[in-house]
Amino acid sequence: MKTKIIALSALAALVAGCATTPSDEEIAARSLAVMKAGFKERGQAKLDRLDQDNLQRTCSIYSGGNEMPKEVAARIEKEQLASIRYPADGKLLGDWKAGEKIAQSGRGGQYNDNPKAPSGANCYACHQLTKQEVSYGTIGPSLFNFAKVRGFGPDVQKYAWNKVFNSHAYAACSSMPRFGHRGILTEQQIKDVVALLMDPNSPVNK
Amino acid sequence: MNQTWERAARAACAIVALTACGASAQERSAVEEIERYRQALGDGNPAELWEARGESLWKEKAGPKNASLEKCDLGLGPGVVRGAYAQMPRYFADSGKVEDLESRLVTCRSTLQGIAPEEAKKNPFGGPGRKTVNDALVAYITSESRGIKMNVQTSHPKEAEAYEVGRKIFFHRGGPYDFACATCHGVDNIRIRLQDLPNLTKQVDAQRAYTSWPAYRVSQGEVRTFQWRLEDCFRQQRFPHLDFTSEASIALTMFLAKNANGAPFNAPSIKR
Amino acid sequence: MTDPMKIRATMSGDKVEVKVLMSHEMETGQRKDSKGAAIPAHFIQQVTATHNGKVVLSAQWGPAVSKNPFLSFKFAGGKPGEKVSITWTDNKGEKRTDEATIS
Amino acid sequence: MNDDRRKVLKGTTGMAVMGLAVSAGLFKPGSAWAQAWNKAAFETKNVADTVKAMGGAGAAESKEIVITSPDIAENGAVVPFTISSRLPKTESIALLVEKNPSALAASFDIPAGTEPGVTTRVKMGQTSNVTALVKADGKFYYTTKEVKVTLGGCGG
Repeated sequence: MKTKIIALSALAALVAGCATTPSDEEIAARSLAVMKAGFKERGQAKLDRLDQDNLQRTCSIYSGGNEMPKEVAARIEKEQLASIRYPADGKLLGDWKAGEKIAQSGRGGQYNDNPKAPSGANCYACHQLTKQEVSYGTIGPSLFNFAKVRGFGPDVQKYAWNKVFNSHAYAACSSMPRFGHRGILTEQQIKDVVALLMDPNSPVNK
Repeated sequence: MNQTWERAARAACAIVALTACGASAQERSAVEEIERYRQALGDGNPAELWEARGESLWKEKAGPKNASLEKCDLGLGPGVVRGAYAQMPRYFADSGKVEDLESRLVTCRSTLQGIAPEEAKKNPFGGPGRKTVNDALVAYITSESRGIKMNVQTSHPKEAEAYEVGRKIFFHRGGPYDFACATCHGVDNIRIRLQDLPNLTKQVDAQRAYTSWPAYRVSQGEVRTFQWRLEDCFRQQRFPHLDFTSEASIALTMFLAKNANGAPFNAPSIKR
Repeated sequence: MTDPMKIRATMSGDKVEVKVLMSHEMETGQRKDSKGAAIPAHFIQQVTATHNGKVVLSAQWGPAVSKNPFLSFKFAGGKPGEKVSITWTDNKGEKRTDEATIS
Repeated sequence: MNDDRRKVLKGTTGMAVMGLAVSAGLFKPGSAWAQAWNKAAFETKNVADTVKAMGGAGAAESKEIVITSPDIAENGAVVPFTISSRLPKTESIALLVEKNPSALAASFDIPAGTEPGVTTRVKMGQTSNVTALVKADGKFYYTTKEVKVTLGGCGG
């Protein structure tokens, strides 16, 4: 309600073309209104996807050259770390072969995707993982030899799990989706992806 | 010419064969080969077929008013096509709105030809066996700005507002994957799979990217317009469906187009 | 209704370089539409290029030629101002001829 | 690899087949322009069969044929090729993609006075060997290279 009033007053000010430039908050409110009017629901993608949670809002503010204060980053990382859940059976590793398939698939979440089909993690879009796949992106770091470099022990397993579940726990406003926190991948799928990173027989560690 | 090709081919083969060799060498050769692929397609762009059809559609009488679009004002006066796209989006006093090329064409088809705006907006993008007026007109009009420097202004308050709103939309993280446009297009020198991602907040990248749309997409066999580019980006961003010629799409276009100012426009191009 | 070809014929040394773009779906017959029904094959099968009534290139194509086909070749004996004519025929019997002046 | 191919190509003689093709009017010897679309050739699944369907009796590898194309195609829907032949009396040039549903993609008859080189673009369903087949002075020759097809993009 409040947002609406600000948006309208900002609009009025802009239309009048008066000398005072609109504040950042006014522009933000106006932008959200413009977005809400400019997108239409389709398939599984409803309009509420334009609404931001705290993390999304904070990360949007501290972008485009607006540096994030250290204490904000620390707070985000603490909050996001606290959101991580672990499997009831305590096992973090699944089948790396299934993990490789998940890493290759970019399906899921788009309005033209079947919401009933499992989502992929599309790891290769951003990361190098194996020598076999030459079509990989560089948005994230190379994960080739992930466990060979860091070790195969339980601490690294947990780190890998946490990263896939909610990467913001270690890097506030990371570009990586929160695969566990947002329910993009199932628990079993995360286990499989973690196995791809951690299993000594996985091509990642060859 | 042939020698260069053969040498490069030999080098690439050797590298691909030696899977044990360093990742950077392998990756470079793949990227180089893709560059060669793109160059080979540069000569003979099927977008020319759209440009020719668009020119005919611009001059043909159509619609309930049986009129051509030759009196359409794209910002440089009625009927002036040459260079018009390099200054769009812009504010139009007759509609009282900031319009990009595609929304302006809806306005002109409605006012000059008498086609209802809803009708003019329907199915704007072509598909297998379906050719659209929008794709063809856009190919023609943009081709008439080839070689002309981008010069988008924000002197009118509504233009300035559109730019700022577009900027906000660009950095707006949302949806189940937390993506913003900036997630992929706000960082230098990154790629998704093998596709280079321009940093659209940086002038040189924004110039190179913006001035290369519209493009003939070989994967689809269609000319894709800038409205299409934005719509499909948001799909992959896991956002809802961006409405054709919505104010949001025009504001974002304003932000991206102005960031490309100073560079010669060079499209329709050809892309994978 | 078929769309015109884009034909460019330019002197390149003592030869004429011909570049042609054709507007055609080049449907393979192997694809399915969104409802799962097979899309029937529809592709250019024959292309003939003539100059002064003489065939300077003839081609037979299968459905593997890319959509909106591109073709380029060179022939001797042409002069600026003369015409090059191209004809294509597809598997549905549709036919189209366009010509360009050598420059 | 090339040795095997050669055996395959040379191992089958197709004089009888050639006779059939000629009598069926598919290819008219001596005529620059074959009147009918060579349906049989466009249904073949490999190079050896294509040669037969075109009336040849095997083909020999030749360094006088040059395939110019990228080694990696960013998209298989459009893969650009230039094929040129330095063989004397080149009569025709054909392009074959081994792993496509039908191997033969396109065939060009080269009349006297036309340069024995063509540029065109074809679809490739997957990474495959590509063969340029040239008929020169009545005999068939070929050369082969591999072209990789990659997939890219965000939505997978």
